[in-house]
Amino acid sequence: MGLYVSSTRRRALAVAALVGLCALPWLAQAAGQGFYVSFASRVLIFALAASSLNLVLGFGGMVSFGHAAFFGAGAYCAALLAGAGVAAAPLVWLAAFGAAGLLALLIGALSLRTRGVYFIMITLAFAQMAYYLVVSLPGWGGDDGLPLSGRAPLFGIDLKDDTAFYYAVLALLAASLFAFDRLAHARFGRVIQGIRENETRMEALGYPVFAYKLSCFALAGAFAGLAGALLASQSGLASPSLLHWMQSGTLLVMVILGGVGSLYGGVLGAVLLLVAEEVLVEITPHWQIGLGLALLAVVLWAPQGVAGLFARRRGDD
Amino acid sequence: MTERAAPPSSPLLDVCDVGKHFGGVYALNGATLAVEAGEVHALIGPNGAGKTTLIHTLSGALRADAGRIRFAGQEVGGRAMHERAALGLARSYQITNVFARLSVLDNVTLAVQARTRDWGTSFRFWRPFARDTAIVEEARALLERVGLGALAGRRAGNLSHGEQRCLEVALALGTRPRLLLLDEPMAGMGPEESARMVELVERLARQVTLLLVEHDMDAVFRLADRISVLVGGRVIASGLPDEIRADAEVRRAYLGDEA
Amino acid sequence: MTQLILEQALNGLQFGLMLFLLAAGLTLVFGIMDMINLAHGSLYMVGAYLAAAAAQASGSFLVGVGAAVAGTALLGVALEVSLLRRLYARDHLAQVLATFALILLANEGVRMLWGAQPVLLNAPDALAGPVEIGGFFYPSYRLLIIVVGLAVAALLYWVVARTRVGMWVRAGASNREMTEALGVDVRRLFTVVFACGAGLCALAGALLGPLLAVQVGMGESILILAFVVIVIGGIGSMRGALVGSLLVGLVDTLGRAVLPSLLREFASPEVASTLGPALASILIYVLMAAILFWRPEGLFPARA
Amino acid sequence: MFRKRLSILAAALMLTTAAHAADKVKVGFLSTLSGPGAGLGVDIRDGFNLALKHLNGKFGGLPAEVIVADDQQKPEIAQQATEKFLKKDKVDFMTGIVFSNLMLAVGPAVFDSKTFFVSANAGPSQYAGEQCNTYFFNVAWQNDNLHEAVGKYVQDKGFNKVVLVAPNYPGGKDAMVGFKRFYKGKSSEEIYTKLGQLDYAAELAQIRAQKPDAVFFFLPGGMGINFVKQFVAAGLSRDTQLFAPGFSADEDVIKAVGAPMLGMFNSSHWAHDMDNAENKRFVADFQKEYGRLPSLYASQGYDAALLIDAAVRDTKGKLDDKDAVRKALEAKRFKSVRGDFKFNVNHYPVQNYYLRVIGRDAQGRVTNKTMGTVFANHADAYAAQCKMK
Repeated sequence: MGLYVSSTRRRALAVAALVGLCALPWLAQAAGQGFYVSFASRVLIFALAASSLNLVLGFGGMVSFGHAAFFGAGAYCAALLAGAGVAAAPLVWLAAFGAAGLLALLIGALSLRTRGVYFIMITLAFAQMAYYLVVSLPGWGGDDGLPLSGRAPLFGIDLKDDTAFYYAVLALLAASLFAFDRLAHARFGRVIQGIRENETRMEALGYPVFAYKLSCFALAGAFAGLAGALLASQSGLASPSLLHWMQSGTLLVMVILGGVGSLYGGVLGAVLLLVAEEVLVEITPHWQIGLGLALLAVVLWAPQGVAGLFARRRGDD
Repeated sequence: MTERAAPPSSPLLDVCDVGKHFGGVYALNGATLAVEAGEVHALIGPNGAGKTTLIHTLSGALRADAGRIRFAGQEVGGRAMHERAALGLARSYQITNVFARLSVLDNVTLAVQARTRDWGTSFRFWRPFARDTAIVEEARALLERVGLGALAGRRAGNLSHGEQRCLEVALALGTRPRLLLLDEPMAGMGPEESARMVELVERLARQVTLLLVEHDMDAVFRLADRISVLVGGRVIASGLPDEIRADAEVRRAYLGDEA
Repeated sequence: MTQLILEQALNGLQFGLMLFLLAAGLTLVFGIMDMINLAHGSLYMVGAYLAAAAAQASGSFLVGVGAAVAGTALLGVALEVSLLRRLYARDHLAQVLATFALILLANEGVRMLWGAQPVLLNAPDALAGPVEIGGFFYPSYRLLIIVVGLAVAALLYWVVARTRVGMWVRAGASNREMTEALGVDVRRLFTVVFACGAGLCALAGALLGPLLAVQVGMGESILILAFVVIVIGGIGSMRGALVGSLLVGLVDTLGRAVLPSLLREFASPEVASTLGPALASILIYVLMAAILFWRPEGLFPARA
Repeated sequence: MFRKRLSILAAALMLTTAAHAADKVKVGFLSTLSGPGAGLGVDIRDGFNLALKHLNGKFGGLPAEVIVADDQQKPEIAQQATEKFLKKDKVDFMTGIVFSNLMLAVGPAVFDSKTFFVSANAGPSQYAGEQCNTYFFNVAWQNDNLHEAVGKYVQDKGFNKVVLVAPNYPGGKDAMVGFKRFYKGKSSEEIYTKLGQLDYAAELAQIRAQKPDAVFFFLPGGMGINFVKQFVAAGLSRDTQLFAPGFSADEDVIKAVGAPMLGMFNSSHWAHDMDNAENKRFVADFQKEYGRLPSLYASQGYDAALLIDAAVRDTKGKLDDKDAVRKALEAKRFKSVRGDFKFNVNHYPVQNYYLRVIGRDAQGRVTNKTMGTVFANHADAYAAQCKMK
């Protein structure tokens, strides 16, 4: 895997996909299936969460098994703010972004001292700690989570309308992906990819590796927090299961499925996993068998994820 | 960069009584060494003498247990590897340690980009690197200098061994160090490749102070201004090549078997 | 109070020993093959279901346990030979994805065979009541679990420390390449280790079945605890797995018991009994984070 | 602009069609069908299906379409399934939820969409009091009620050192409040466990240390099964009397635990030995159909289906006329298997509560026997706070 370069072809595909996604609510309404607008919002939110994980995992090379902690932190932040009467979506998003980022900064500062498997495990441990804390804090709803009444408006736009909310989510996802693309092509992105490739060498070249990794970790956590806040308003609930380790695992699976270190890997993985779930559920109650087999097939025959299947072989790779 | 003026007499690198042990085994046992600015200083010694450990200790990959290391008038013994590198203390690796999956050019741009004193910080999240044309130009120029100009687009892992050794040196040079620790640059090379490397090092010697660890005695005596001999974790002699060649203790401990 | 602590300590010991059965296999798989196996918990679940099915069919709990251990060990061999073997050389991400897929397959397979509702597995009637030890009553079944757990731990210790196979296993965990160079067939060794690990999982599942419930998803919650144990103990170390298990079992159980009463000194009873268990469940993660912070390789690092 | 005009047009069309009868009745049945709480959901489902069978697959003469979903006892899963029911399947009624926390999680969305929820179990205090809702009906009880009945009995029998055990969720809190409303003695300890917890070693040690006369526990489903087994295995049953609401001592638990439960007192608003024609038919057919005795959950599922059937019949299938449907539901024109009951202003039942004891019946089976009435025509404590709009 070289340094990330987004090809014109891939950019064109992304723009085409964006146009298609813009038309989706209209199509769904025309087909009398408004439900799918709400479902699509959910998919896009998970796409954002998975993409943020891809930033640490694919670009930074840090296998974080605790990303759900930041996802959940954003959700709880949104729910708490809603409870406190904050009624402006941008404020909620910003707060969730910041709070999750701060949490990631703290967890990262402690976890990034370890390497390899131990890093995987310590991030997992911190996420579990966050999970049990959230469940136990009085007034945070315990196992039931914190419900949100309604969605805060965005500059006068009522997001309670599923279509408006969908467009808000789509805009945020597109903006985030654009930011990730800039990041990957900026000096910072090159440095974290260099660290992924050869940490000691980067250190020997004079880069303060720890600081770069920590910044990347915190930034990714912040974006996951944004996704969490969106999910909380989408579903009207900040649920502790958002912080559970299975959620971290699901996000990991999305990224690996889509393509590690590919800008759209997270999006692709989230869409594939959630749509496959939705389709399989309609076909058979034992849909998990199908999903499990599909994932195994990806591991054995598409090691670069689905994005890897599309990518053309480049240069002398 | 803050550069406190060092008295003219003080060496660029001043290593004093450095010790390092692993478990109960001493790899370095009071090693003392001085590298003057501008010189090519060779470090020789039999296998297991502690040469690589010393390089690791100087670069910051390992922390010394005892002694002090001054570089450019500053105590650096407690500093992290990246801090020492930022001060101008660069190293190459004995076992090739490049970014195998990146292109040759990307390898070197990462090294050049590391020089924050010239380019500013790399905590830049938004501005595309593509606009930093000066960095890329410098990297290309550097590749020309080490003879890899034609291979800039190749994946580093696909280079031949000799080419990778050259890239290794280019990476270290990219940071424009004041002192370059070259750990066996000729390791594993054939005679032809070695000859080219010797030429490269000769050219380098005009621009940067070198501390050279090498087994190839012909190369050492051809390149070095001064030589230190490390035996059993301790520098037993330090001087001009002729003095070293004549030193009885060195002959007994080291050259004796070979010469 | 002392009696409460004593009883809780026994409970912690019982819980810790069951964790050890899971952690023992996991730590070797992890240590020798550097393989993250998220599906280890699924073997535990499958073992419990097999035990319940066999016990119901035969009417004997003992037969159930035996069938579960044998059946799951065989399943482990099949899994190792057909799939896991291909994953050793892959990175941790591929292993996470593949074994996550295995969790889904196992859960759904069990649901298809036995339904979504929990299956009942009863302890033998003879062990349904309490026994008196040291002046108080303790459930005889839990006591049996403790005895079995201790016996298995002793057996494993003997195998790993005293036998040739055990020596290979230890060597494999500390340096696989070197062990291969010495002429040990690490592939076959690993199949055996994996089968034993699966059997131990099944034993834990069968023994815990009557105390908990035999249900889909039972493996996921306990898997994380097993991971915590082996990370605390040091990946690849049998001794570490034992110490880690007992530590986690005791800290968790005693924490649950003591924290609420401690908290009651400062807060209302309701808050105390709400916060207590949750804080106690954090306790083991705090312990793990602290240990990793000061000893990043765990208490007993297996690798040199 | 265009969209808006379109939707106004659609609304106008809706109004004109409002008086037309539906051609079928869609019911979204969401319940806990997997995990430790699954036994309850399965019983409700089976009771509901038995009623549907008795009704020849029709509600009020219209073909019934029942879509079943499993909430896995998780609020977010319940929400997602509910969203699907409301927005995709566009159901006319919802029912089935077992656990109050899930009810509270999905309630707002259901009521917002003006869909009637006929609860066959969950009866949270919130929806009985200030948050009572036009669209919420409960055919079972308010959560506190069965606990109140046990509390009164324990009080009357003169126990005065009781430990209370309940899971940490709204239903569990209602249980403690309900018990203590009529029990005035010392509750030496209130233990909240994790919902879904299965190993009670720590709690039992705590109880042993307290040495109470009696333990009152509310642990529905698999939780209760494990608690009773472990309680007996720990030897605590020797000097401590166990009390429970009917939820933790019904046929599902008895079947799993067996003889150790003999002699345990519990409360219920229904029992399988109640003497009325509807109940006899229900119990007999349930056993024939599913090969086990029905539990109170099954009876509630059965009644929920009958209530929906009565409402559809009363409104002649005009389910878009929400006001008419509400009135028909409030009128409750069906015969419940528990005998008679009527709805309070908050749409919760006013009914009798009985004391049962677990013993052996004529065939030697371990089962519940009705002992007597604890409360007659008992209403919940929250109805006064309900201002139904």
